[in-house]
Amino acid sequence: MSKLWKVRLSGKGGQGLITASIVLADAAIRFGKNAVQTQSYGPESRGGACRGEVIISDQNIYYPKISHPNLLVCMSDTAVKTHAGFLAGDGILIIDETLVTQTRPIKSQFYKVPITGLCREKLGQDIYANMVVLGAIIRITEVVPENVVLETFQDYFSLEMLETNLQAFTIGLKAGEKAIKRFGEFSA
Amino acid sequence: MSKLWKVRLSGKGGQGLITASIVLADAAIRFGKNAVQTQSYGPESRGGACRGEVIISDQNIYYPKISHPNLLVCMSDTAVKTHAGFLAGDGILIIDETLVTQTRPIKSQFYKVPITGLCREKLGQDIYANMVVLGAIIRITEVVPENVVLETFQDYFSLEMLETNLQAFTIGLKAGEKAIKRFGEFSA
Amino acid sequence: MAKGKHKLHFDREKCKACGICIAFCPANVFTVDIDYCAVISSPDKCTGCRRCELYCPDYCIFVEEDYYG
Amino acid sequence: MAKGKHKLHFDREKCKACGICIAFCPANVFTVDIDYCAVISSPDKCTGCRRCELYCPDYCIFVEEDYYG
Amino acid sequence: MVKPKLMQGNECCALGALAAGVRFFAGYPITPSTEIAEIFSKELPKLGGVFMQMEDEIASLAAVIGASLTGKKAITATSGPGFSLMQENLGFAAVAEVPCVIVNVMRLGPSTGMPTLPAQSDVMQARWGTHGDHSVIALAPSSVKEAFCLTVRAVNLAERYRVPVVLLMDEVIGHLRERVVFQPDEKVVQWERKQCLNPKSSQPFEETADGIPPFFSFGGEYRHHVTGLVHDESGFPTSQREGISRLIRRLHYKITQHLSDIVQVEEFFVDDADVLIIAYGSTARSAQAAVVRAREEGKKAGLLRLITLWPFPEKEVSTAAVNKKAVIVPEMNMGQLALEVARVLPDKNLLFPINRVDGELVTPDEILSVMGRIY
Amino acid sequence: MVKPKLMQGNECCALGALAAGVRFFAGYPITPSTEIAEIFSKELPKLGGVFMQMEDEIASLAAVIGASLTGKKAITATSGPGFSLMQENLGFAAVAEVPCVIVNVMRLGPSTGMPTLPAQSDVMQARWGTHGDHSVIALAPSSVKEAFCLTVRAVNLAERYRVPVVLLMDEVIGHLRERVVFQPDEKVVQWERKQCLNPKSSQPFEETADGIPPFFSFGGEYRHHVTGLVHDESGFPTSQREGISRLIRRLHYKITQHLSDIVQVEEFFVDDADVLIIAYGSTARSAQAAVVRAREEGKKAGLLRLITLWPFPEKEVSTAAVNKKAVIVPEMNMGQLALEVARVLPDKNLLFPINRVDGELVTPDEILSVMGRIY
Amino acid sequence: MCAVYHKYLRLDHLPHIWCPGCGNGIVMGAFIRAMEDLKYDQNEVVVVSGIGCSGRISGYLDFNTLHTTHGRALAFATGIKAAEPRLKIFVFMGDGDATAIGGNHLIHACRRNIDMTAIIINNCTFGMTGGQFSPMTPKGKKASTAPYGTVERNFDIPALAQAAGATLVARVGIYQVNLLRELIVKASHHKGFALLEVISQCPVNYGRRNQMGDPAEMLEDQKGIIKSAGLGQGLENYFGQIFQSEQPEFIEEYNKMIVQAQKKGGCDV
Amino acid sequence: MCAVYHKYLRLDHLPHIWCPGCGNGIVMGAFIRAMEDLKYDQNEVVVVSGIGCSGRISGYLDFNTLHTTHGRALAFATGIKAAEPRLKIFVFMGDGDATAIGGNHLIHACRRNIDMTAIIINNCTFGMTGGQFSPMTPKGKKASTAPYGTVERNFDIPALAQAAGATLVARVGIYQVNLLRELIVKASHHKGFALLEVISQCPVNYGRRNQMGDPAEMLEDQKGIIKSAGLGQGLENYFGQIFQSEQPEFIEEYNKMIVQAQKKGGCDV
Ligand SMILES: Cc1ncc(C[n+]2csc(CCOP(=O)(O)OP(=O)(O)O)c2C)c(N)n1
Ligand SMILES: Cc1ncc(C[n+]2csc(CCOP(=O)(O)OP(=O)(O)O)c2C)c(N)n1
Ligand code: SF4
Ligand code: SF4
Ligand code: SF4
Ligand code: SF4
Ligand code: SF4
Ligand code: SF4
Ligand SMILES: [Mg+2]
Ligand SMILES: [Mg+2]
Repeated sequence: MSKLWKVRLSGKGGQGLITASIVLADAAIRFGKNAVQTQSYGPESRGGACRGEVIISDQNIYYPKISHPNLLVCMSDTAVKTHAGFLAGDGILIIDETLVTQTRPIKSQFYKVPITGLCREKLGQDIYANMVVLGAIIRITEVVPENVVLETFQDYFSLEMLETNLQAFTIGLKAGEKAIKRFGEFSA
Repeated sequence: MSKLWKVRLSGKGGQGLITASIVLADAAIRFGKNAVQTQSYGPESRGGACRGEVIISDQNIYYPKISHPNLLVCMSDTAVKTHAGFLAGDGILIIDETLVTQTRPIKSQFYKVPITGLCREKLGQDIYANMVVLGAIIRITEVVPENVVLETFQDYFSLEMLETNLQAFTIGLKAGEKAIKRFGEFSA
Repeated sequence: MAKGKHKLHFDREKCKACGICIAFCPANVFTVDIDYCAVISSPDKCTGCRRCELYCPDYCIFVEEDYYG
Repeated sequence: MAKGKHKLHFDREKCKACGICIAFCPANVFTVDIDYCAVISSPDKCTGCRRCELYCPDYCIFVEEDYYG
Repeated sequence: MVKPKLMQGNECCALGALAAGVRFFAGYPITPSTEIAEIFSKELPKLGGVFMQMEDEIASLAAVIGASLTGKKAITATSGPGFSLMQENLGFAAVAEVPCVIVNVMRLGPSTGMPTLPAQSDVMQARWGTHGDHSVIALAPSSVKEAFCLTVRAVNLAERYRVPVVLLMDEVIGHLRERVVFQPDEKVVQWERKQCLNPKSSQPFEETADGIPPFFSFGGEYRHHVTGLVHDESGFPTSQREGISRLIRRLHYKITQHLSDIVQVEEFFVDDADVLIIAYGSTARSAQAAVVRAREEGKKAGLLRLITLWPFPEKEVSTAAVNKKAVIVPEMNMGQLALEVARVLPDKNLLFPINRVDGELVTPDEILSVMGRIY
Repeated sequence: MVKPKLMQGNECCALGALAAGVRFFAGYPITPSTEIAEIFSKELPKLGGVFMQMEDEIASLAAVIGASLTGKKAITATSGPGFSLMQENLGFAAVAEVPCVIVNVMRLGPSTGMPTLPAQSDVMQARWGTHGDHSVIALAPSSVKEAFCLTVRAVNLAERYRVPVVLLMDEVIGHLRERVVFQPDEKVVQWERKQCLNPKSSQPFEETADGIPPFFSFGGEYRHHVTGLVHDESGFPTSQREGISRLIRRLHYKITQHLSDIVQVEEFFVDDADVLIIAYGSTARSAQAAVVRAREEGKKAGLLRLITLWPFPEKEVSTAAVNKKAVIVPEMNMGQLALEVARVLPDKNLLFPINRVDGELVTPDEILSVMGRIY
Repeated sequence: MCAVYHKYLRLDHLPHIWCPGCGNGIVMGAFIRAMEDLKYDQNEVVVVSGIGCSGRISGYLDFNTLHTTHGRALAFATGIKAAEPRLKIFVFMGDGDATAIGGNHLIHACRRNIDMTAIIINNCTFGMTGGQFSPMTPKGKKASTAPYGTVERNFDIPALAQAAGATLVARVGIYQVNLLRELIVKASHHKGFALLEVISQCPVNYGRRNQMGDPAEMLEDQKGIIKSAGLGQGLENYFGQIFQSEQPEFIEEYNKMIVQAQKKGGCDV
Repeated sequence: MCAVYHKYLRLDHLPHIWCPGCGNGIVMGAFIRAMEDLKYDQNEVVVVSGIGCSGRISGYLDFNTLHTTHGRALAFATGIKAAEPRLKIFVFMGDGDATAIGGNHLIHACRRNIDMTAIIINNCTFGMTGGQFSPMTPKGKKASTAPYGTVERNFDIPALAQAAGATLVARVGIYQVNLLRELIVKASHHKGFALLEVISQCPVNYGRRNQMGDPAEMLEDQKGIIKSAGLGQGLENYFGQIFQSEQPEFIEEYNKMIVQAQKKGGCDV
């Protein structure tokens, strides 16, 4: 029986984290896992606190919410403030180095990825940051094989959008790679 | 302890029977009795089945409805058909001879009064028939003294209307008188 | 073909005594009975204008045209 | 009395990077920073028309008139 | 003694409201409540008050809430269909804690039903008609005089607890005319809203000891914000979990904390009774008649008359039911308050509901006949 | 096996309706139900069906009823505030016996409340929200797949019993995405309305053996009259006492007579359980998780999951409760269905409600901790 | 009663509940005669009505008939028409029904220009509930809730409907029975939402309270009523005049959209 | 932020929840500047709003503020004004709020001509719920519930309001910020019901779906939007133009009635 993943992607409305969580859940299901995805957001249609969550398991998933994620991605300072404390003891924390000012390790498994920065730099726009996140997650956790994620992309993006999202995903994979290498620096 | 009266005035909407029942109840209260008045009518604003009911008592009146009246006035054929069967054994039945085709005695105490006919004949209009009814009732039952009823009139009719209503009431008193005299004819 | 007379059909049962036909008949065909219901008193005066039929809210009156009976 | 200059006050905290002031300023006073927020790049070009202030949906900009500072 | 008068339930309801200080009415005509509006239309202008006939019942309750926010005592009156339409705004009054009274003169049937016939079928609706968790008080008069007194009380409770209060009058009481006596020493006591005295130290939706926040009125000295969104003590929307829970719970506790002030019942030969009738509104009169007749026949019957229907007089009902051989609940519906009684009774087999849904008042005979079967 | 899919509760609800044969939707957008309307707006035109966005929720249910009268299967979807506005017309559907489904994706609070947060606080409203006595069926899905199946079932029940059926979905289920598998042999069974075959020998509101009158459709071969007034078997208004009573009672009996067809519950380790949890909707999932963990710890916990909420599964609840040491009822409200459970339980002291009203799902931990305290 | 009445009336439900001299009967008579002209299959006609005295009309007419909730007739009718476009729809409403509680559905039916004929029987009062004032009670008139005379202004119904988007609007009095019949025919032939305001009379709950004489007198007085009921915004005082325009009709537009949608490919259910 | 903002905004509740480039902020700015001109005592002003993005405006403004139920703002406001006529009332509604669910209260407020200023922020969509079409979404535009483009016609709000009885009506775009400010002042000085339709923008849920460019582009495009939003019944295309008439105002008429009633003698309570 493989690992039970409780993934929380947290940040602000408009960052596309809910979409990222949906793609992740879908990929997990294609990969033969069980998965549930939930989300929560405020009344603001942009910029308010927002999160997407995914549980991935081989078992039935009854309770669909996550109290203590074992993989937390934070894409804003507020997200770190709100959620970092709930990370499970052995949990992984990934922060967007570009947006989060708190970049000192606060958990044993602490990965810094300049998600939004890379996205801007390589793709000229922030809006693909969510797929960069996804790439980083996949590389760091290997919860779902890359090719299954790529397959999943077909269903979520129109032909025009597919290309750039794939690029973003690849950027994320590489960034994840790098983060793993840098991981030593921070390990407590 | 004086008699418990359960009075039902039945006929059609537009005949003013509800008003008559209200005036009767009010007069009874002025006379120091206890009284409740209820009514029932159909969706038709004119011409539908309609009734006004009054209970007059020296006691508390809890249940305010009447199942078996001991004084029933019927101002239409339908009223006779619907209500005559419910008259209490010792009850009094008064019918409007003008409007009711069934004029053969159907109860021991059976009074025929040409209410609407008299009203038309003497006052040129039907709309005062309700006060003719009231006059007849008062004379036949003596449930409330005449003068108390007359006093009550002041509160219910504007100065213009008072006169004719008083006339109608007096016509009713006389007609009641006459009906009592004719009563012998019908007694079973 | 010669035009027949107008025959007035009237249903006393349905009449609610509103007085409209009486007031509206240009030929004074109607009077009232003791219940204020309409009564066709002068059928011969009828011009066949059908106002009584069209305005009667209770469809008591029907003006039959070209009646040869 | 001589008219003073226009002084632009800008609150970066509040800016939501909508781009309106940038597009609407007739004098090209603004550019954007890395977050696409407005930046007052050429304050001296400002004509004091107040378009930026009036159209900014987040009240980030205030054009102080007659500023002698 | 003051001269007794023949008065109607609906009339007494309107006059009670005026006596309680109501100076604003907004409504939309509907049988069998219309007389209430008609009386207000005549009397309010004389008192300098406002009578408004709105475009519908939704607008009516909205206007009443608006008026109440300025500090005026305000009321509306309707019947089933209109009451259904008022549900959303009733929830607004509950969550924004705006005092107001809604008179529902109950008629028969869902939808248009039977407009002129009586029923008691909106009892559960008064409690549960709007979405979300909320608190509400509902009272049911059994006599014309009580229509006056309970309207006064409804207004007072609304003001004191900052809640919508529903006066559930059935058509029988609404249209009943009977002898009403006002004693010369009878005074109408008016309860006033707790006012905000110092906006520095108090907040418009604050968690006070008694659960009731002080009232800030529009046009008064302090400005504040009123919303139908879940809000914090200052009145502004919140999405803080504790804040949300605190508000929803307080809306309940501010009522349940004060049951002794709110709940009223009347006992009629209850103590030594073997058979207990629990009734309200006009059916309670049938029950009274039945008790009197049963006692005449030597049967120990008693009546617990519920004056407050919501919050449900749980304690009073269970206490009164102790050692009774049977509990009869006559209602002009398919059995609504009987469900609550069943919940509270230790043994459900003791419960005998009597239900009429034909537009006739349950008769004393029916009650006596059920009593005869069980006792 | 068919490929499993990630699907959302709201999505499955809309697709279930289409699979059940629904070809008419009228609604007004409201969080958190809007996805349902959005899917219909996309899919219905493809199927030649009708999607209408009406001016408000009152009009939405009115249009749905109108469409249903032509024989089409019709549905609407809303949340609390809209559901409150629909109450009058819901009563119309009940009394005129017009099949229709109302999906209420429940959110928190009265009035505007907390539009994006889940609750289960319209449970009582689904039963009692409209005035007058009426019948209604309400179902609550606990999973995304069940959102599909129960929508099909809601449509079927509406058609078979000629009643408004309320699908009470909470926001957690409505917005949840999870793995859904449709087996290749899985068929969607459609129940059809009993049709009038011979208007000479049958009447549109007649008292049949099963309580359900045959349906005459507008634009069909027979003309008839439909009214919200109390009517006789021919459909025309009546004020005959027996006729009135007969209609109102039949509206009840046509449901209560068929409980075995309508009521569904699911047992999860109930038989040997010492502690019984009774739950529905998303809280039932927390309960399942709690049962699994309790069993792991050797505690005999079980869950009775209510799928049908109304008519209340009285028999099933009382049977399941026999010999249990405690009954826990977790809800995202102040305790609504717990009141019904209390009514049915022989001993109210066994009842332990767990209530959350902060927009969070009750957690398995909370249930386990209550369990720990009592067992 | 002539044959046409026999054909279109449910004779076993007569006499109707309306008071002596009530305008509702006159409107229903004109409607029946318009049906004679239109010659529709009765099974293909739906008559929808609201709640009020006027709302009772649906019970007497031998078509598919629907007596809805107060004010909602047009919303129910919209559902019927959209679900089964071949049906011919006639919607009867009282002035209270259509312009007080039902005002929103009225303007939206106008805006959608959905193909049906709506008839507002404007007797200037809430007849059924006993004569409270309605949005159409002329200012200053007495009503059971306006003992001192009403203070509110009125709608000019055709002007309102036209501004809301109705593509055929007219006002006619019951006095003009033949014109009424013609307008019903014309409205039904019109493609789009057609609205007729029929000035009617409630001798019992409105006329009597305002000393307007007997039903015949009220009938004669109609022109005056129409004048005072107008808001004076240009459209007032037209009496039988009719405004008609051609605009996209809802069902037609919807069907075009269906064609569009179906091109895009099937649903996966 | 200049002093006037400090005075009239509840600074501790900012930043507002509106998206970047949302028109609501621009309208609120103009309103604040109009308040500067009007110089009312803040305690004597009530701002009422409906539900929607635009409805959130009441929370940010430092007056007596009321955030009502969806569509009912004018009905709540009517109660406030009638109960306390000295208060100055401003009512903000979205296009969905005012013309979809709230249409009936809108036309009745117009008819009563009750003294208040209503502002409809028309962004052509239901912004808050994610961009469904509203009665004001121009035909053919896409919306989350109109994936193939909308098929329904729109209201011409000023024309509708005028026909319903409003005595001051105008349409203005947020582009015309200064005119908007002036019109608010003028509307508030007007005795009677004043209605301003403000053409605004929802770049996120409407603009993006319809490829209308960034907020600045949308702002520039305003005149076009106004054109297509008109029903073409004469009043279209006026942009800042204002129609004003004098008619009896509700509160004044009611007060006259009170005088009348009080002459008739007291109530016996
Ligand atoms: C929701 C609701 N509110 C109120 C009523 C009561 N009611 C019945 S008919 C009516 C008004 C009737 O006036 P109108 O529509 O002009 O019809 P009329 O009787 O004059 O023909 C009212 C207010 C109702 N049935 N439903
Ligand atoms: C009774 C009810 N129905 C539906 C909703 C959901 N809802 C909230 S805002 C809104 C529409 C918003 O559109 P609009 O009024 O144009 O305001 P905007 O967000 O565009 O400013 C809707 C449908 C609600 N809150 N209440
Ligand atoms: S048809 Fe004309 S003339 Fe003849 S009776 Fe009728 S109204 Fe009179
Ligand atoms: S118009 Fe008709 S109802 Fe009226 S009096 Fe003449 S026949 Fe009778
Ligand atoms: S207009 Fe305002 S919010 Fe927009 S970019 Fe400029 S300063 Fe920022
Ligand atoms: S005031 Fe005018 S010129 Fe100056 S920065 Fe603003 S927009 Fe540009
Ligand atoms: S009350 Fe008026 S509208 Fe109603 S039936 Fe009588 S006359 Fe006609
Ligand atoms: S969704 Fe649209 S209307 Fe709402 S805040 Fe965002 S841009 Fe403004
Ligand atoms: Mg009318
Ligand atoms: Mg909008």
